[in-house]
Amino acid sequence: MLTSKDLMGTGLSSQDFKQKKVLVEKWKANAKYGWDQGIAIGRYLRELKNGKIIGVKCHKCNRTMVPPRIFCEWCFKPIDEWVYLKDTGIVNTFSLCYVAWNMERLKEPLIPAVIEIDGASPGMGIMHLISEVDPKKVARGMKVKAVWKPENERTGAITDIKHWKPVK
Amino acid sequence: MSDRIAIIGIGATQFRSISPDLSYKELMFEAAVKAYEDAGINPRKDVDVFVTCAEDYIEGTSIFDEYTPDQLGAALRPMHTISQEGLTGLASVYLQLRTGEFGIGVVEAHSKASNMLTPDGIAACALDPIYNRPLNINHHAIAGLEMHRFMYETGITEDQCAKVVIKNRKNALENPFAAYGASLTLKDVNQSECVACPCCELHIAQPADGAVVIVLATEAKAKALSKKPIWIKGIGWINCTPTLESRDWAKATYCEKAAEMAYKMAGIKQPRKEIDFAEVDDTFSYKELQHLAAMKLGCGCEMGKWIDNGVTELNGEFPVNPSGGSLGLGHLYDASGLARVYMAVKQLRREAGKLQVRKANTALVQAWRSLPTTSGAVAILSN
Amino acid sequence: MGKRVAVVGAGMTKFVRRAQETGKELSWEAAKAALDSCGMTLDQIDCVVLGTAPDTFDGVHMKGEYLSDGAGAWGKPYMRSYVGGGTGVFAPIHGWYHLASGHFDTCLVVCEEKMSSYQPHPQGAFLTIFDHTTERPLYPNLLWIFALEMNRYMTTYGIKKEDIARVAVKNKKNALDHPAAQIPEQYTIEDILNSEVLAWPVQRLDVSPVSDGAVALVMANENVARRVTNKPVWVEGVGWALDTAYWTNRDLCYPRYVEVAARMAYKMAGITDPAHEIHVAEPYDPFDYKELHHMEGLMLCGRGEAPIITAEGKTQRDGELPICPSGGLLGVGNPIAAAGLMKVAEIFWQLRCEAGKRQIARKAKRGLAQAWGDLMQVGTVIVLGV
Amino acid sequence: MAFKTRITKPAEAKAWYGELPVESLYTMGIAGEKFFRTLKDKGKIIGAHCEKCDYVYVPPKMYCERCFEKLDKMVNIGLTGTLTSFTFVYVDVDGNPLPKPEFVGLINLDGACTNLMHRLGECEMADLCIDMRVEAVLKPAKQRTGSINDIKYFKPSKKK
Repeated sequence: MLTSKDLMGTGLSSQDFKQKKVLVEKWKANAKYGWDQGIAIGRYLRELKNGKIIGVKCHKCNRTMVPPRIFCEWCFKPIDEWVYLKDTGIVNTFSLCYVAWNMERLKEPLIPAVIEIDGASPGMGIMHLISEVDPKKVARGMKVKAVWKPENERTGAITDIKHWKPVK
Repeated sequence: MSDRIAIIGIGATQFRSISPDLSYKELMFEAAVKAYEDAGINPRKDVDVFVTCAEDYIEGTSIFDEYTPDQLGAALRPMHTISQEGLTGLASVYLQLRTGEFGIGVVEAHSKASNMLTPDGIAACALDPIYNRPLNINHHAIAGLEMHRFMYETGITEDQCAKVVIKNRKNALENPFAAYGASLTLKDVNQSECVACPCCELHIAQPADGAVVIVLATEAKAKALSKKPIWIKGIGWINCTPTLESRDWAKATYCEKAAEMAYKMAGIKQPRKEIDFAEVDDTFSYKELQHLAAMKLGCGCEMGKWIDNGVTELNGEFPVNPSGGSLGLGHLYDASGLARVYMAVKQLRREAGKLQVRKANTALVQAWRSLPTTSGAVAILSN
Repeated sequence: MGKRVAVVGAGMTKFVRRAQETGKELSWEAAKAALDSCGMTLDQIDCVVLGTAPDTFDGVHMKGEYLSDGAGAWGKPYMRSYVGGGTGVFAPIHGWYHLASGHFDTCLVVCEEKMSSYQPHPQGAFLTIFDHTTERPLYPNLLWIFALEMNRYMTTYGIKKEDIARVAVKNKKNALDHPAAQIPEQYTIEDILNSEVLAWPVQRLDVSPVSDGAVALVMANENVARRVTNKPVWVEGVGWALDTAYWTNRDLCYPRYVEVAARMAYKMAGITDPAHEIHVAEPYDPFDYKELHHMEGLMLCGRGEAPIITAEGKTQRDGELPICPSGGLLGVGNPIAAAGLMKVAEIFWQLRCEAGKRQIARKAKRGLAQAWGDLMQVGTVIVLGV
Repeated sequence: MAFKTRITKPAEAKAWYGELPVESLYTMGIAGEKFFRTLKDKGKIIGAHCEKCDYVYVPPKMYCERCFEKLDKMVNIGLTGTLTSFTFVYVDVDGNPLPKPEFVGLINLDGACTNLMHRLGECEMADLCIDMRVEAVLKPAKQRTGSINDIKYFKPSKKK
């Protein structure tokens, strides 16, 4: 039987570190990458630069998918077709997030969402941010539209879409 | 329990110093498609278990496991990652099939080495963070220290190590998969830029991109599906200590113990006589000799004589790395072991073309996880 | 299913916010405790498997190699398996196939996590679990996907936050009886609902803490198991499944990967009616709604019904189907991989009636532990029985 | 069939750039805390002795990796030892060329069963040979922080 007296494990408080009660070593990793975009994501980003969202279609299962991939993961075969999608969609699910990625507190919430893209098969969404909206009014099923960066600021990145905003 | 396990399909991309036209997913997909076609199977229906071998820092993604299933046909199927050498991944599929619960298993490993912009900075993160890393010494120092001690204890010379490089890169000239085929002289190798003396640039396998997929099956499945099953007669995998302080510095003990395990399983008592050729780790020139010695193919100094006398040449009595090894193919990180399996299977099936060795019935395949580890695996394959 | 395999020993460290021990030392403490618990020594161990989640937490590349000596792998066959958060329950599955293959008699299974090394806050490590090209540029954090999934789950089935908060209350209270627990506490539903909003609908007390800790099991084949203990706990079934990485293409309201994994394990165990044939369960509860979500995936109740049986008190320690009697990740703490293995250890103790104050009221002959991981993607399930 | 079409224009073969942002704070651990405290405060190197295996670990471990017994018996190790191996490294930790090579050695400290990797100093390339005697040069007490770098380097011992 597990009893507290046999348990090992030495807990420290943040004070122990601040007051230098324990010795420490630090390291910042030098870990940089240039990930090859490849055929599918390369095209996706090039099209984003053009202000378009592109997906792919598998004729076997008849799914239109986004983000694009060169294979259909369910049929395990190459995809058959590139398909331009609309830059509108509906909110599949969302959150009102008050902390940044590094846990810093935010005053105004970020609104991450899974957005089902019009023109893709039902349920085919991408993760992005919603803005220009009263956070209280965001709801599942809400219709949204991409707000693009000006053409000359687009770089071929998911952030070429600044965010999504509601359409009435 | 199922007794014998065979390799029934192999697939690999070519190995190249860069592969900018394909994402890692696409690279994996290419190798997988080839392997499944080779095995004559549909992964969505026929494969019971999948394993991929990957490390987060090498991929640049935490929990890289997430991104592995789709391109292998493994979505919503039993699949897991082994953060280990590809050959150890092969062992993991081998064990799964041996339980008798599964019929066909797949192991994948790949390298997008070129996507690491700071490979040395990344390798530094593998060193102990309190005893070694704060010294701020390049990790190749470990190879320099080991090579020096190995030469000191065995009497092996720098020239003999250089001859390993010459042999392997020459073999690679005939291998369409290889990235680093070359015709080199002793002078070329010995006068290449010094990295960590006595280990100079050409003594070190240069990185390459590529993916390898291997399909394994139980005996019943293998006999039904394959005309040329290659049997896994023995397999062993061992870790020694990860701490630089308490490891061996001349001997590859991990390799010795893994070989003992594999030999025991395969019933091999006289490896030199019972094995026809070997594909062994040569991520550093001296490692080929050190590993051969560890696997009881002869003592260290004897391995020096072997290389002098051409015993391990393609047409020698005991060909070693006829594929070109990592020095010739390129260093594929954790895919290295599976690349060697791929090349050994080609030999055992007599499909190795110009690289075909005369006698190819039993192969020895060995892998090491490279710096700074003492972790490796050994497999005995037979046709 | 291959050779019969049993769990014969278990041990763990305390779960703490910041451990002084290195990851190696934590691993050793747990492994040593597990060996001691069944009177075994390292030379009786044939092979070692290790589970640990992202290397970025400990800040060591090839963390499996780094931890190996602490896990008892010196000179032994050793593998590190990795399925993100699902790793903790996968590790004993990994051990199972080592032994069921007939190649080994004994296996030491060790799971470790030292999240506190990551600066300034361990949550930051989760940025890099997202796709580097299509998602990371948006600077997502881990809470996003949980919040997105929780919201989808709630809106699909019309579940209220107070129904979910009951899980946090129950588990944190259960943990009061766990000697290794990091944040046991007696809360009310209102406390949970009034806690700081992090990423609505996720609030501070819906979430398990970050922790350092390690857990280990000793597993053995039938011959050895019967020799070293008169109370072996048998592995009756195992299952695992990894769903597509394209998580935004899936409906997050239901964890189908858990169902696939559970079906595999149930088939192996000969279970046809899990709600009645499983007597105690430790589904993965890094967030309170996850326990409910996973109960449904495990088919311990119908879809959308987990909040109902929770409200009825069936999942309490004295209920018909005790869920997370350990206190779970919400109460004991969440050193990722170690937390999953803690759940397996809890089922081991429960089935041997060695859980002390945590011992459930009903007689249990069969229990289950489950973990989840990656991008809402992995299900790992182990069914144990006596 | 793997691909129906591939990239055919070099300009379309692009990479996306990023990093793993990992900043870590490592505790020294139970054994490490003792080792570094002793090094910092007393200028001494200690090891851990496993009586069962008769093996001395330097730096100490909390446990014996061979037999798994707890090691709490610390032993004092001198500052002198023998050079097991050495190398000259021409690149820095990130792989950039160094203006002059760094001398790195493996030191078997007297009384230890293990080899410590550290820098070598106060010597020329030609001075070094395997099995030669070396000794640790510590930083002055005030500059020591409790780090492996509290040992500045090892230097060849003067011949007697």
